[in-house]
Amino acid sequence: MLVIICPNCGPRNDNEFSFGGEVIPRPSVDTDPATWRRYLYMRTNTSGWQSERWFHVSGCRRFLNIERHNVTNEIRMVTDVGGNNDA
Amino acid sequence: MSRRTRFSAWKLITHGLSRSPWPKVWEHHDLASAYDVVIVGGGVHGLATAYYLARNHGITNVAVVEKSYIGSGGSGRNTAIVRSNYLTVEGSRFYDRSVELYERLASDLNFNVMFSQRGHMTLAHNDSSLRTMRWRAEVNKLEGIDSAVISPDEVKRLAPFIDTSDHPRYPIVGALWHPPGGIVRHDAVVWGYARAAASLGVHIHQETELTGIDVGSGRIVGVRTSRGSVSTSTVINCTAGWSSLVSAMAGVTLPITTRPLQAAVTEPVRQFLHPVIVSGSLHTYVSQTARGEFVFGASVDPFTSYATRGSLEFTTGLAGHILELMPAVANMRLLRQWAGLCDMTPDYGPIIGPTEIEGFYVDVGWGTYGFKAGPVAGESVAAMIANGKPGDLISPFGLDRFEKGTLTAEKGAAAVGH
Amino acid sequence: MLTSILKGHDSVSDLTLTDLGKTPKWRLFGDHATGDLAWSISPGEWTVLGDRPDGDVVDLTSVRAMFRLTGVDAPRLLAKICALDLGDDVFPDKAAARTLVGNVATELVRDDHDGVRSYLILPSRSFGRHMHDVIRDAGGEFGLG
Amino acid sequence: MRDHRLDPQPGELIDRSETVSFTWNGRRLEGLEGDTIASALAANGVRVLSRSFKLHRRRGLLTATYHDPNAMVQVGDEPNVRAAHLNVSEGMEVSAQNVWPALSFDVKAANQLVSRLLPPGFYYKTFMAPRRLWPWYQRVLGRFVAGGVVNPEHQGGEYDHRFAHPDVLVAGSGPTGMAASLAAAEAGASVILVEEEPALGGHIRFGDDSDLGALADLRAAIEGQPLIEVMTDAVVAGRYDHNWVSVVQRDMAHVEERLVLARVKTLVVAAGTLERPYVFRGNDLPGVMLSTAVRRLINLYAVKPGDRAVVLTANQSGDAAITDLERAGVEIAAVLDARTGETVVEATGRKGVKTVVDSNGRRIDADLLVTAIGWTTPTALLNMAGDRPVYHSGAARFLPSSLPTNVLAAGGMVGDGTTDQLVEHGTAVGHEAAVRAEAVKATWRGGAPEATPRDIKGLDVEDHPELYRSTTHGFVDFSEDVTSEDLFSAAAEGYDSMELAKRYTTAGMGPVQGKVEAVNALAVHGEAVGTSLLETSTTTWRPPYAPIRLGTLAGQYHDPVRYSPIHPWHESHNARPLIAGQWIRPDHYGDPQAEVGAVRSSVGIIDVSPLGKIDLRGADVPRLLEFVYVNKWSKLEIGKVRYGMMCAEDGVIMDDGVTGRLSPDRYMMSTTSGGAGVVWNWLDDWLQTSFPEWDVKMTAVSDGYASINVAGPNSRELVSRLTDIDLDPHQFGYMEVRTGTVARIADCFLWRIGFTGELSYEIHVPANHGLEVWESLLEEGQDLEVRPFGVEAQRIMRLEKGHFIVGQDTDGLTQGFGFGIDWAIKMDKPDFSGKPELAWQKQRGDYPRLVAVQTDDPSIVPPEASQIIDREAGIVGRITSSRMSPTLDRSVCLAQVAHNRAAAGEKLDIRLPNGTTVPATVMEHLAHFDPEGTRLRV
Repeated sequence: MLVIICPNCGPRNDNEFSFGGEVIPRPSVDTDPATWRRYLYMRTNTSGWQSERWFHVSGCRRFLNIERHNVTNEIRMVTDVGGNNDA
Repeated sequence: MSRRTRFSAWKLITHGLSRSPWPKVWEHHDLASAYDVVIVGGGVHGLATAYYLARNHGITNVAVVEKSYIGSGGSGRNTAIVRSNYLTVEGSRFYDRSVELYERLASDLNFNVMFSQRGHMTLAHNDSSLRTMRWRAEVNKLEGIDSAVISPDEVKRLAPFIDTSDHPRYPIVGALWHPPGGIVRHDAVVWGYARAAASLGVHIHQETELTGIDVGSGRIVGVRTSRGSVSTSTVINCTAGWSSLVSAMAGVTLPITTRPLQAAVTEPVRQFLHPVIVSGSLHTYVSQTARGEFVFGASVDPFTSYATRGSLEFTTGLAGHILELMPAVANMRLLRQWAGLCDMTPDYGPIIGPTEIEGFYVDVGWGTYGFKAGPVAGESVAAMIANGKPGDLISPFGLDRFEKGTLTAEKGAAAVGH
Repeated sequence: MLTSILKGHDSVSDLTLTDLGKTPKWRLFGDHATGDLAWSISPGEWTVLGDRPDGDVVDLTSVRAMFRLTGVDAPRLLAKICALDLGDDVFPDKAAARTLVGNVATELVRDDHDGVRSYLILPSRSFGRHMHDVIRDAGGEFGLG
Repeated sequence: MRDHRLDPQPGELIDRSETVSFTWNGRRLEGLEGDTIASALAANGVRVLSRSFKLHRRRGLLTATYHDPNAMVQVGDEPNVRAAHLNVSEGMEVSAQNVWPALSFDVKAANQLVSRLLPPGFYYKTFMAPRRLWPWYQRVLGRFVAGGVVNPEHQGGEYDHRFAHPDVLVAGSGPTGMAASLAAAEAGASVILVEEEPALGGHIRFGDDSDLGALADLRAAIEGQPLIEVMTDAVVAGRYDHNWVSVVQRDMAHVEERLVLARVKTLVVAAGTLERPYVFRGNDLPGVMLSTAVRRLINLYAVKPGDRAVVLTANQSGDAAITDLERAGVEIAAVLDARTGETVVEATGRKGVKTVVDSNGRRIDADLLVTAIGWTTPTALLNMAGDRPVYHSGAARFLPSSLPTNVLAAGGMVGDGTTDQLVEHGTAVGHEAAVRAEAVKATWRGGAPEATPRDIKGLDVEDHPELYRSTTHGFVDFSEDVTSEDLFSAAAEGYDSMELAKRYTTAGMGPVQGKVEAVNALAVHGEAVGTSLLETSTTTWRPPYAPIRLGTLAGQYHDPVRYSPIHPWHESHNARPLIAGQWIRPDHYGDPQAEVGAVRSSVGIIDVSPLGKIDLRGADVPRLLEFVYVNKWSKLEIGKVRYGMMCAEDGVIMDDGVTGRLSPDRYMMSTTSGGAGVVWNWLDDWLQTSFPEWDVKMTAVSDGYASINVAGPNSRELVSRLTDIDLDPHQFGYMEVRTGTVARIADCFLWRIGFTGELSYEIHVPANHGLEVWESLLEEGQDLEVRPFGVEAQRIMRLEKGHFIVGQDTDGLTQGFGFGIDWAIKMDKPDFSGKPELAWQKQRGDYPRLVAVQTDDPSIVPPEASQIIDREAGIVGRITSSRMSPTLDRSVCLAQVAHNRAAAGEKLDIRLPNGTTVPATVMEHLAHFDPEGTRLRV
């Protein structure tokens, strides 16, 4: 069970959050199938530090940007997508 | 298979009495400067592919490069369940062939892989999951697969330890029963393929890590490893967990995220659970090995990771669910937990076939069901390499389906009902 | 609807669990709050317990069940069903959080009663019976039942 | 039988005034309060505790600890109990496992005669032909199982969990661990001190007088330190990411066992060392014991371990054992000092040690052979923390190499020392642990850590001879019956890495998990492959450190369930419960077909409280609706409701429901019961990550309203009797919403929709009053013969009406078009979720269609999921919903079929589960009943 230091709630266990994965920018809806489906399906899936989206569903219900090392599970940055980050 | 001593009861006795040593199951080789085919990953997929390349197609100038020891990845960490009762036609056909190969594997490889066809039972706890079971059963029957929906009484008869009482939270309203399903000794499958492939001339390079893939004008020209470089025109990515990273070496991006899948084993007790029991609603599957241990599995971890350390929550959640099904095992002890890495695809279907790089093939994205597919994947990939194009069994699983938007329908099963 | 009141045995140290389902509760959107007891579990949103405050308000009275858990053993009981650190330095009197209690997302408020530990537990209403069972089972060792 | 109990010993744990009687294999024996099962048996002269796994050899006490591979017994209906750990209690029924017919005479011991024919992995080499015999072979192999027996009637027992947040958790209460706990607490840290055995002290409990003195002082200090919580007979089972630590507490009053889940700021591992067995021929005979085992028996339980002993000693523990044995009146037949090169070559005897052969060829008669050849470090918790311990040849054991800052290793794990040195070292470690804990908490508070980690001076390492195997072969893994010879032959066969050899021979796979044997296995395997593996390898450990009961892991397991405020009424009226996700709902009240009849002919009411309800306010709500729904929302007038469908970005149907506009800037969105949470999160996602500037305030109020659907031709009459809202069809039309009071309850809203196909009003009343309103409706409607109906009746009616259910008639690949609402999908909207995929779907055209299907034989109801087949094309569709329609008195279905088989009048073949095929026809409308919807609009 990881500790995620929520900028709104403080240290919480990871089972209060839901995982959103890599942040992939949404292309224009007028784009071609290949581009759209890269957005839907293709992932870098790097090993190491990853910027990802989490949702504090059982806490403040805010979406968070998190930098996590997906081998050690060390977390070095957590911010609210709304930029409201005074814990 | 001339270069191999045949195993048999008689050989056991003669060797035992004479104390004469057994011949080596496989030899160590220096890394050659060139191979016709380089297979990345010394698990069941890679070794089976090597074996069928050699046996079915006479392609023996083959190297299997494994960064650790053979079977150290998913092949040695899975819960060794074999079945073919999938939802889709393509899935059922594919895995049915795998079961067929597993049934013959011991004699094919002259290595007892201990395939125990004790039956595979998927419990339904509500009407919607029972509907999905029936869907699977009906598709399976049309493919000639032994698969049917059975009543709670049948469940009780086949697995008396299961609590089929009027359970408040998870009543058992029926089950999908698949007699040919069962468990196999996973290490034995790996060793059997390795021994057979080695005896046909395949080079198995353990402790040899792939460090790069050389691509020239859109085609494979060679690979680099921790033990030196090799020139080759054909590379097959047979890894699980690291498939995105290996493909990235060739500049190929995959629709894959890597998640740990955890498993655990209890101390041995006297045999009392015969079939493999699965509960989708409880995210749990359990079987009792020939050694008497209970082997448990669950669904993949809630977030992606390349770590195989395992979590406490897996064991606490698992135990809660198991005791919902079998209250009597409360004082059995969990002995060991571990995790393997699973390459999850958006539609729960594997990715087998060519890529935009000529000579670079993938056999990846096996999610949580790669082990049971090992033999058929090896056979099919070998045929694809030999014939230059994917056969019917694997054509639905090409990488291009994601750009085309023609996903496989196993996703249907995963998303239907609750 | 949950109506039972659980009581422990007979001494001040004993736990009582009271169902306060109908007590008025309001969600106020804004950066300030009024009322008997108010807390924020998310930026710009306040839950107010008491009279209807001014401003942009949603009535949560029926949306939340509410229990009051009182007694010196309350933190020990809560520590069996809630992973939050309830220590005075981390979760002092009048502290509030939305967190998991009994595997359900719940607003949790510490509201001591003349020096005795007391917590308000506000799960979504349909989990009321579940929460009641969870608290009762966890409280067995403290004479709650 | 002779009593082997000694006179009182200074450190003994037993209470001589309290005898405890128990049975061993049915024989009644007596022990003392404080005895373990094993010490009580030893006091009664029992030497053989078990039979080994493969060869069924007699086995006796080896380590006399929890981790003794030979001391697993059955106690009552509990298998695999650790006899050297669990105390005896009055009336306990203890029996040997893995024996047939009896411990004294075991038929399978015959395996020993053919042991040469059963090399490691022998089963991989045989039983292959003929294949038809394989099932029989399997049953034979199954009988080799070594474990105890599970009683099918066993009913679990009580277990629970507790969360803890200590600043410092110390694993191990030897002098180091006790000192570390005290120092951490004195520095202001909250401490949990965990000890595997029933009492604090570790090895100094069986030390000399000065040790016992030091022990008393430390215990007293800990007693007086309020910041230290002591957990004895408890074990730190695992260390997980971010110092999440599990502790099993075994001696609980109110439960069998408790699992403590601790978020530890600094973990101090002071687990000491385990004594290692020596590998030589006969090393598993009853009577071959480790020095610490005999010292435990003598000092803690006052049991005489034998009469005539040979002692092989390489360290102080062996030397101390000699003193203890002499004090216990055991005759020392010979002392072999390994430090001068003497060693043991072989032990012989049938039922136990009789003769010991030493390296000088001497044959010495003895019934006890004590070995003290060295230690192994229980680094499991350190490995779990990411450490890769390295072999130290001077210490002849593995020592930690690199630890994260939130884990400290101390005491025997890092070196050797006198009790005083261990205390001094532990004190330094404990203080540093407290400092580091404070730093962690500072960062959690959002600040910067005040201190940076300091290194603690370790302990010196005494010289230990590297002793692993004698000149003969013996057992390496006792619980798996793996010998050094087995490891040699595995290596020769090609299983030449430790991992392969382990998996092939199963060394280390047994209940002891390698704690006792791993390092010997590594040493022997290294010998076999001719390189010192110890120098190049590390040991790996997986959690848990000690086995944990499934009951302990489960605790007071509670899977959340949800109930509607009207549920008590359903329960008291014998509703059959239906489990839908977390909800328990009324499926029906006995006769769903009659319930349908009541609705179609007069009026019925159903509890639909689980429907998701989301309160939406703010100027930009229409923009949100335009984006998440496929249809148009910009011009929804006050008082109107509209049906909407949501698709995910891949165009797959996600959820549907109606949304109504209650007032100028207040909307109420409804979702499916199962989709409520998903949709709530989905809206939050878009609002927070993509459209933060929009003015939308969202509150999930699903549980805030009890929802009652009043359906049937008489629904208007019934509702009119209870509400102040004007129900005149011209005032309150189809697909409209009104707010007002119902049954004198204010703040209700009603919308006029028709999932059942009948005139109906969905009443949403503040949940606290749901039950009253439900009962008022039944009361007021008596003359109309109003009847409650359940989910089953609703499903029949919606099927008659041709309304699909997301997740039943759709699946994980079903995109928006083809489900009868193509008209609603507005591709001219600039943007909405899933738009591109829907555009391409429309172009393709080859997507499956939802159609109404009727079997030619009206009496046949094809079970849901029956496949629709075609001789050439194979599967061309499937039945997604089917029921017998009481209204039409025939079977009705919805089906997904291939686009080229969807035309009205198309003939289909439905394959039933029983294998027969029945003909059916595609209908013109999705609705089997009232396709024009006249009943809705009255």
